Formats: sequence, structure tokens, C-alpha cells
Amino acid sequence: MTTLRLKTWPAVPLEAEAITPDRFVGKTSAEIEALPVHHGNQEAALGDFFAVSGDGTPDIAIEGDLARVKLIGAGMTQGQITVHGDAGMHLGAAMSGGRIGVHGNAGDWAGAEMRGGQIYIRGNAGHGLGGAYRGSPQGMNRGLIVVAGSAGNEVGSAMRRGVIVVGGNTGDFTGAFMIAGSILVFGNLGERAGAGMKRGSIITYQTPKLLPTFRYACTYRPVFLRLLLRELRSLGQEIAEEWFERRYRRYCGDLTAFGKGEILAWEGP
Amino acid sequence: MQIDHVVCAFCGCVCDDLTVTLEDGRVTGVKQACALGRAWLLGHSAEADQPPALIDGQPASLEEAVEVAAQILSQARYPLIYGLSSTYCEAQRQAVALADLLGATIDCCTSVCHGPSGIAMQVVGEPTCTLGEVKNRADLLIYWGSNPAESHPLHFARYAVTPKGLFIPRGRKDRTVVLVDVRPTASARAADIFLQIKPGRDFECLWALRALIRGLDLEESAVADTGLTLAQLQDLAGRMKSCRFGVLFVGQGLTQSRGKQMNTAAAFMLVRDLYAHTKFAVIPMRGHGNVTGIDNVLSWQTGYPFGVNFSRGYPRFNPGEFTAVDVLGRGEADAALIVASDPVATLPRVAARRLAQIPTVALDTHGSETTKVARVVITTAPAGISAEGTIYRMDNVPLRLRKFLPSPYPSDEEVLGRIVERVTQLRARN
Amino acid sequence: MLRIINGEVYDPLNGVNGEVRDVCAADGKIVSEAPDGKVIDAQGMVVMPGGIEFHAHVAGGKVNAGRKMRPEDHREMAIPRTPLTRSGVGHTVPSTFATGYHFAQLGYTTVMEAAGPPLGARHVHEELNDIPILDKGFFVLMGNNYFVLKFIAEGDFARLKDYVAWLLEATGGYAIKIVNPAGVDTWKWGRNVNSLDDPADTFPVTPRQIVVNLARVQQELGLPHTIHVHCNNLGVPGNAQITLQTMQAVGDLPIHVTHAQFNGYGGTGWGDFHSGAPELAAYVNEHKNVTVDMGQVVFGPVTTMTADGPWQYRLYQLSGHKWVNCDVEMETSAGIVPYRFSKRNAVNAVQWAVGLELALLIEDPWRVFLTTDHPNGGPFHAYPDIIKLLLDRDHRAEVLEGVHRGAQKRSSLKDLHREYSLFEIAIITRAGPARALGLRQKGHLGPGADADIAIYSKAADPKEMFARPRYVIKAGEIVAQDGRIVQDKPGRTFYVAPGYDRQIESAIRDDFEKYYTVSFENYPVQFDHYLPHRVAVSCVRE
Amino acid sequence: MPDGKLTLITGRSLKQGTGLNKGKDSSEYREAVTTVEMNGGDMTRLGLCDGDLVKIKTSHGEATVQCRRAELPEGMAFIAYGPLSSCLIGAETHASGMPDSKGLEVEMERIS
Repeated sequence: MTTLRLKTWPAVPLEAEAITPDRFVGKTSAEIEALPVHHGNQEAALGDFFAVSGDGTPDIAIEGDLARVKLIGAGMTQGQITVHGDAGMHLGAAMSGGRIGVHGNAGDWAGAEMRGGQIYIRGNAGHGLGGAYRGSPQGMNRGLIVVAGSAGNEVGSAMRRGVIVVGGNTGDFTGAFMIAGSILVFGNLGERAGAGMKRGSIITYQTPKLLPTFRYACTYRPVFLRLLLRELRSLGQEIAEEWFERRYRRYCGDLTAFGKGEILAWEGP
Repeated sequence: MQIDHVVCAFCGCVCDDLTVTLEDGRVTGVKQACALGRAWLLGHSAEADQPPALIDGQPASLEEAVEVAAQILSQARYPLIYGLSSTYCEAQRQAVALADLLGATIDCCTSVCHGPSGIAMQVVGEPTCTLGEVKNRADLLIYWGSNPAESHPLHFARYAVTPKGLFIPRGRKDRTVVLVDVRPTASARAADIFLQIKPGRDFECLWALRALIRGLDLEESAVADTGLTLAQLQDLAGRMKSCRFGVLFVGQGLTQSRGKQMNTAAAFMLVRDLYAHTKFAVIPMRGHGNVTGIDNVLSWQTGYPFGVNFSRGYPRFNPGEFTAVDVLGRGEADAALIVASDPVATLPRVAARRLAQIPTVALDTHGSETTKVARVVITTAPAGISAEGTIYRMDNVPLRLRKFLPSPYPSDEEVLGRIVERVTQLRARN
Repeated sequence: MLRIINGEVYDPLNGVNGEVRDVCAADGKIVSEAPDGKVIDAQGMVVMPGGIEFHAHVAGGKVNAGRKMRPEDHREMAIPRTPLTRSGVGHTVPSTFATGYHFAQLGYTTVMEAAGPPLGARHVHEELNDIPILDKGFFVLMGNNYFVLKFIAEGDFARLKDYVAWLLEATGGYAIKIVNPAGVDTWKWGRNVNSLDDPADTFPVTPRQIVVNLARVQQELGLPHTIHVHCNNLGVPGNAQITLQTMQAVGDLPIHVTHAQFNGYGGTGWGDFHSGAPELAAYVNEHKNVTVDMGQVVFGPVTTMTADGPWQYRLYQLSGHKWVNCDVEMETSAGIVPYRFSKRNAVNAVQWAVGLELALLIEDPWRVFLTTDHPNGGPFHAYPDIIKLLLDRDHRAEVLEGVHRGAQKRSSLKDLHREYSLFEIAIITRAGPARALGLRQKGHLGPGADADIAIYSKAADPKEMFARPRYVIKAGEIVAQDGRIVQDKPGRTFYVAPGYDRQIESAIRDDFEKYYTVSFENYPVQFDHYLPHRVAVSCVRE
Repeated sequence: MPDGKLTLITGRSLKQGTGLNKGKDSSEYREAVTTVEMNGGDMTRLGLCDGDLVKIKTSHGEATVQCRRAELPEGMAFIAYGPLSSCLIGAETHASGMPDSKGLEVEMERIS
């Protein structure tokens, strides 16, 4: 285990994509301290801000208020990062493997355009969770994001594959322009969910407020959802038994796009 | 002395047929201008009624102010350059050069004006046209969340509603004008049809129109919370499909209310869908002066239209991360250069307060809320009156602003150029 | 002063084919001798005139809209600032600084912006002025201009000629550009034309009349470059026919058919889509008045952009990608759609083959030029790859094996064994474009020419050789060395100023004031501000 | 609509625009940016007359302005862009760069 303890709070945003197991593997703590970070417009070393202990195993623990530390685990392909505190923007963005756990909140664009791996956030997440950066045709494409708290706007925007689970509420435009994949929201699903979605599933456990371009199709027990819920439970997610048993109302949309997406609303106990 | 064909730099209309009379170093007469343009032109003179510069509130020379500004900016780790709407492209080019040199974040008034329209364009594109196409062809004009009567007072008369055009021989009589807004603004008087929607429900209305234009049946309940009836939306959809050349003008009613870039994206997609039926265009009603110019300059120099960050030595773009309200609101910027804009008066209070906390340099033609809190203030000559350069109309048509009144103050271009030069020297030394 | 010694010189305009000789420069020009000054020992290197980009979209409103709409494109190629150079972004729609540096790094020293609307001329020049190092110019869109159509409809050739001359002066432009004549005018009502004899909407004139009249105007004004034509039905199966008809329509008058690849297709639909290159090449081979450029497709992402509004709408419908359209009052339109040419797509594979077929089937290298119609067919930085495909038939065969079989079945490419020589590469990338543009001081290394020189190592791999010249010299000074920019300086702008009768102003003023939204007085560009480093290229009637 | 709760729209006005040119300390500009417009019914309901001072509160800040009857839908208030409108707006942009300048929930309270 490599432990990083924030010792100097960055005065301006700190960009630290060097904090990934990929970069740490096989390095001594001194070598890790020498890894480059960007403090505003100046180059600095990781060691200027973090006390590093342990050697370069692909298992990293970070302690401190990291709300201003951006790009933790961005692009990582393997290993594990555990953040004890809040994490800044772009946590795990474009990652393709490995696992990130945050015992706090995460900033905007956590898991944006990720290609695989897992992100667990105990607190809240910001906007653009698992989403696409401006102009990109695709957001998240494989992987799993689980947020225990709430998330902001545009969760899973233009996502193509993968699963996003939000324990609390989501903001507006959850799954907007989704291409495929699944988003489960256990709290309140924000307004305008699924706007422009082509395919994919948004699952809600409250009565959703739908756009005029979603149509009620049927009420049933989706098999894929049972499998998905079971898998999430096996990963440690709390899943109520009745979510397996009861039926879901299926609304298909967005009819201005392909209309092959769906919002599944649990019928209730 | 009389000067014809003067180009007005006040709003995005950039009317270029004004006549200005000069007497004793003052503008004494203005013809063909709107109230805004007139007030703007009459508001400047050739007199030196302010000190050339202020440092910590004390009068200073230009040289001293440039020196302190260069020191402040080159010592900063996350400097912000902001504003740039009311100046010309040659000055804007210097501002971008400075941002590049400093590793700064540069943002312009676009982010709080039609930034969301820019983001929408990046998602879906934008079917648009120049204003002359509106004049010459448009038989259906829809204003959505836009109030030109107060924001662009000559827009109706010069470009859109009343003028006769190549295929619009009878002018106003050949056009239908629809206004969609949350309140009956002054512009409602110019409209044949006024549709009052509920605040924050623009997206639902636009989305319902998209559905109707695609021939989908909607239930009355589906549009219940929009403030409009299904019949009203059906009527509008019918007019859109059956017109010969329609134009949808989108205003800040879309960009600043719930949904923001998704509202404008919905508007752009609606217009795109209409190509299955007829010819249509969407035009964002960009506001202040040369805000369209700074979008263009930033785009050709950096690839991105606003909210550009150079801290890694190359341009990056991410609205919400590198835009002024966010960079200031989160307390990240540690120094600021404000050019031709008054963010302290217009940005949210938290952001404005940050500008007072950090060393701020302000270039403006006159005092403002921002100059009151700035550490360094440099008085500059007003663009289009005492400084000449390029300006872009809201539809990206470039025109040349002229200088017809002498000014005791240097231009923005000159001052920014001197700061660039001084920062370059300071950098070379380190 | 500069002396390049021991280099293998390729200077086709002066008939020099790989001879080892000295090339000297002084005061920005090639001179016969330079006794003092810096010496570059070019032993084992190839010396050519600086490259000339004959047709690319690098500056102006349409290009900038392409930049604005594609942040995802820029993110893939960020270019950091250096103490000498500005930062920027690259890839398919690079920022202006990046455009200048990147062209220079490839040995190019001149670039022509392929299409600018007159109303946006200031914008074109502002961007050209921010493209460092290179000399440049721009082609002015005229094929759907209100006054052009009007004077043709009225049969008033004298006024047409005066108007074209006036417009070139008002815009600081270089040549007459025609894009989908009559079609763009009808696009303003959402329609298009399909044949050379379908009329425009604003005035009932046909594509044929527009092309023929402007070809005559070009001759009578003595403009240095021919009409530069983007034919009707671009991108559409079977369009080789209309391209042939367009060339036939002008008879013996000079014409340049641009990005001929995009206008060189056979078939009646996407199902029987095939190459039409052999027919086009056969015509070009028989007619010395015709030049073409390749418009070569490069597999990978592109940003398509053209004044051909209706075609871009169609491409949006085909691709489903984001789409910008901008109609410009009285003059033209523009459309932009991001696209990706895929090796595995049958149509894309044929398109890729067509460009190469044209280059290989047209016998006279002086009449076919290397372009990708950047950024439509591909980004210009792919030129070294294309040069390799032309130089090395084994490599070409290998690449052909890796693309969709359609390229083999529906084109003649696999049967073409021609290999370009370095001499011919020098023709299609510098000497030919210079001659076609009428830029007498460009594209050669004879005394009096601009001292724009590219020096390449004779590497085993021609792609590496052309991707990274050892030295690039602009106006006698080294600007790039081993792929690094070593000097950043502004280039110049070429324009033409044919004479005209001032009466034309009163002939157009009335309609201008009625239908434009800018004042007549504010329309022409101010040369001192927008063309600060300008060079007039003379117009000589032939 | 519960007492005092309104939806606030901020925007441009001609007076604010022309006043701007007369200087930010001019009485025209001051007046333009320190007046809130409301529907007559709402004013009556809140016991307000033209020219009365009201305190507007949002979750981001508060401002004291004078009120004026205007042609507005019920439940809506309008204030021109300026230093006071800015006090009421938060810096949250929802990852867009644009703050919520229109459609804010505000509470309005009469100042004796």
C-alpha cells in the first residue's frame, strides 16, 4: 500500500493525474514524490503537496481534503485508489480498469468518458458523472459507478455502456442523449431524464416526471434488471428484496431519437 | 463635422449606417442610432476627465500601471483574464496572447451570455444564417426568450420584422412574428402571436414541438406544466412546418434559465428537424458589443470559443471548470485582468467578491463597479469612437470600427500590448 | 545570405531533376551565387522548393465554426507554447498558429484558403494574418453570388467582368471560386440542382452559364489562376458525369476542377457505387486546359466543410453527426459535418482509391496536384503518407489489402503500377500548383524566385522523409529544423487587382443597399489593416 | 402561491442599457437597477404600493429595492441586471459556466 497524506493545501487547483497505480507501480516513495503535478500554471512535484509512504504497489490510499486536487486516477488501467476525504474534478475520468473508492464527495465529471473499472463514492458526486465532455459523441463506455449520496446534472450523458448507480437523487438530464447502458437511481430521478436517449435503461424507484416524448409501454418484470440487481447486491450494494419482486412500468423513448430507450419505474410495494 | 456610415459597437446588431456630428471634441449629434447607441456615442468625449491610471486608488501614470499590472499577473499561479466584449478584435488578440504567455484562464462575457448556445452547437451543430437572409427571405420569425425591443432596439426595424427584402416585397405584411416568453415584454407589442410559457419550462415546450413536428401525437397532459395548451403548440408547429423560410431567434431566456445549454440544444435540434419540411435557421441573439468577436478570436487562436485555460501551456476548454463564474466562485483565481467589462456588477456576488479579494487589474473607458475594487485601473479609449478595429456582428459578419474622436487615452490594444511586452521581459529574466 | 551545397536538387520548373548543385539565397530571393553567409551542407539530402498548399480550408468563418464545434477533436492534439511559438490545437481543424507551424514543419511555405465568402473577407484575412510563416491568399466564392447571377441573367458580360474585378478588390481575394453553381442559391430555399441545366432560384441561370461566363471573365481579366470549380452533385454516386459535362462546357477555356475525388464517382446509388476516376482521367489526359487536384481521402477523423450547403445537409442525414449550416446573404452558404473515413466501409474505401487513381491515371503531373481538401478528405498532415502511397507501389498494394475489398473491386487501383518519382512529387506539391496559381516567384529555385526551400534527408522511408524535413527555409531564413520551429515570422498575402470600370459601383449600389444589411461603404476590406504584408500578383490578358 | 414567494427573472432593460452609458453612478442607471417589477395582484397580496421598499431574499443573498407594478404574470418578479440582481444569484453553473439568472425562487418582504 502506498499512502499519500496531503501536507500542503494547494492554493490554486492542483492537477495530479500522476496519482494512478500505473504510475506508482515499481517506484520507491522518493520516486513517487518526484512525479510531476501541476499547481496552477506551475509545475511541481507530488512530494511538494503529499507525504508519501510505502512503496509502489498498485494500491494507493490518499488522505486529506482533496477537493482541489483534480484528475485523481484519471486514465488508470489497474489497481486501486482509496480517497479518505473529498476528491476534486475528473476523478477516474477516462479510466479503463481498476477501482477507486472515495470516502467523501467527488467533484464534477467523476468517471467522465471512462472505459472500464469501478468507482465507488460514499458521499455525493457532482455534475457530468460518467458523462461526456462537451462536444464528445460518447460518455462512459463500460465500467461501474456507484454513488451512495446524490449526483448533479447530466449523470451518464451520452453514455454508451456500463452501469451507474445513484443511491440518492440526481439532477436534471440524467441519461440525456444516452446511447446504451443502465442508470439506476434509488432517490428522486431528476427532471428531463433520458432526453434524447437512443437506447439504454434508466431505472427509478419513485414516480418519475417524464418528458412528453416518453410513452407508456407495459408493466412487467424485466429479467435483465433482476440479473443486474443481483450483481449489484453481490458487489455489496444494498438492494431491497421487493425491488426484485414487484413489477416495473416501462416507458419508451426518447421518441425524438430512436425511441428504443426506456425508463423503468418500479411499481411500488 | 459630419461622419457617415459609422459602425455602432454597443450591441450585437452592429448597425453600420449611423451619422455622427462632432463639435469641439464631442459628439453632438447622432442619427439612425437607437437609444442605446445614441447614449453610448454621446457618452464619450475627447476630454481627459479621468486620470490615465489608478494604483490602489491613487492616480498614476500609464507606465507605472503597466508595470504593476505586469508584476501582479506574472506572479499569479491561476490568473484570470475576463471580459473583452466591448473591445475590438485586435485588442482581443493581445489579450489571448497574454493569457497564453501567462498560463492564465481566459473567459469572455459569452459564458454568461450565449455560452450555453456555444455548448449546444458543440453537441448538435447549428443551422443558421446571416441577418440579411432574415431580411430577404424570412416569412416566419419566432423570438424565444429574447426581448430585442430592449436589448437590440433596431433589430426589428433593420434586420427582421419591418424591412422589405428580396423575397419579402411588402416587409412587415409578409411576415408572421411570434414571441415566446415568460412575460409580455416590450417586444410582445411587435408580435402577431404572444405565447406565455411558465418560467423554466422552455425545454419541455421545445421538446413537445419537436415531437409534434415529427408527427407524434401528444396528450394534453404531456404539456400540462408548460403554460401552453396543446392547441397552441400544434398551431405553432403547423406554422413552422408550413412557412417558406423561418427563423428562430433564441435569447437569454433560454441560456440563463433551467436547462441552459440543453434549452438551446433543443432549439437547435428543433430547427434541424424542420429541414424535413422547409428552410429554417436559428440565430442566438448575442448581446454586448463585440462578444461575437472574442468568441471568434479565441476559436481561431485556441480552438475554443470561451472558458479557455492555458495553465498547462496549451489551450483547454471545459465550461464549468474554466469559466469565470466558476473559477471566481470557487475562489481559485489568484489575480485577474478585466478588460472592457464590469463583472463586479454583473457576476454572482460570490464571484464578484473574489475579484475584490485578489489583485485585480481593470481596463475600462470609464469608472465601474469593477474599477472600484481593482488594484490597478487603466483608462482606455472607447472602441469604435476613439479606437479602431474589427468587430463581429451577432451573426459573425465582420465590420471595421472607426476612430473619429481623438482620445487622451491609449487603446486597449496598446495597453495590452505593453503588458504583453513587459510580462515577456519578466519571463525572460526568470 | 545562405548557400545550400551538395544537395540533390529537384526543381521541375527549371528542369532540374536530382542534380547535385548549390542553391543560394540572398535578401529573401534565390540568387545564382552567395559567396558569404551561412552554408548548409545538404550531402545526402533532397532539396526542393517550399511546398505549396493549393487548396485547403484554413481560415475564415466556416473554418472557425468548425473549430468551435469540435472541442473533442482538439483535445486529441494539444500543442504547447514554446519560448518562440504560440500554443494551439491541432488535428483536423487546427488553430491558426498551429496551422502555420505544422505546414512549415512539413516543408510547406505557401497556402491557399480555398473558399471565403466576400462578406466574411475581413474574417478570412484576420485569420490568415494569424497563420505564421506561410504566404497565403484566398479564393473568393462567386458561383452563387447575387450580382454574378444577375449580370449573367441580363446577358451583361461587361458588367459581370467589372463586378468580379470589383469584388476581388473589395475582398483582397486571389481567384474566382465556384461551388455547386446555382445549387447553393436554391439551397437557400432548401433545394438543390441536379444537372448542369437546372436553373438557380434568384435568377434563372444554369450552372453551365455560370461556369462558362466566369471562365470567360477569368480569361478577359487575365487573372493568374483559372476558375476554381467545385462541381455540382459533389459526393453523390454517378457524379463523374456532371464533372465531365462541366469540363466539356467550358470547351478550351482553362478550368481547375478541385478535389476531383469527391466528384469522381460512378454508379446510380450507394449499392453500385464505384470509381469514375478512369473517365475523368481520360478527359484530363486529352485536354490541356484542365487541371485537377486530388482531394485524397485519409482514413480516420475529418471535419467536412464546404460552401456546398445542400451536400453538407445530405451528409448530416447520412451520418447523423452534428451539423452546422450558415447561409450568407446574397453570396453563398456553408455547411460543416464531422466525419470519419473508415477502412472497413465500402464507399469510403472506393473514395480513398479514387484520389489515388486520379493521381496515377493522369499522365501529366503538371495538371494534378496533391491535396486532401483539408480538412474534408483528411488533415494536411497526412501528406507524407500520401506521398509514400504514390512513390511506392508495393506499399500501396499492401495498404490496399487492408481496406475494404470494394476498393479493389470497384476501382482500377490494384491494376495501377505507376510509381511517382521525386521529380514528379516536386511537381504535384510545388511546381505544378505554383504554375497553376500563376505565382511566378513560387515553386522553383531559379534566380529571382522567393527563397522558400525544403531540405529532406533521403531516409529509406519516404513518409519519414517528408514528415520531418531537415531544414525549411522561408524567404531565405531557416524557419524549421528537424521538425522544430526555429523562427516565427509573419508571411505575406497575395491578391489580384484587375482593373475595372468604376461605373460598376453605381450599377450595383441600389440592389446592394436594398438587400445587404451592411452599408456599401463598409463592405470593402481596408488593405492597410487586413493585408498588412501584401503582394499584388499581376493580371495579364492572354 | 405562498406568501412572499415569487419567481425572479433578471434581464436587460432599455433603461439599464441607456443608464449604463450615462455612467454607473447616474440616477437613471441606479433607478433602473434598483427597481423590482411585479404583478399588481401580487403587490396587493403583499400589501405593496408603487415605490415601496422591499427586501428580496434568495438562498444566495438579499437586496433591498423599490417595487413597481408592471405587466407581469402572477407570481413573477423582474429586476434588471445590475449589482443588486447579482447579489441574489449563486455561482453554481451546473457545469455550464452560466449561473441561474432566471427563474430563481425568491422571498419578498415589505420593509415598513
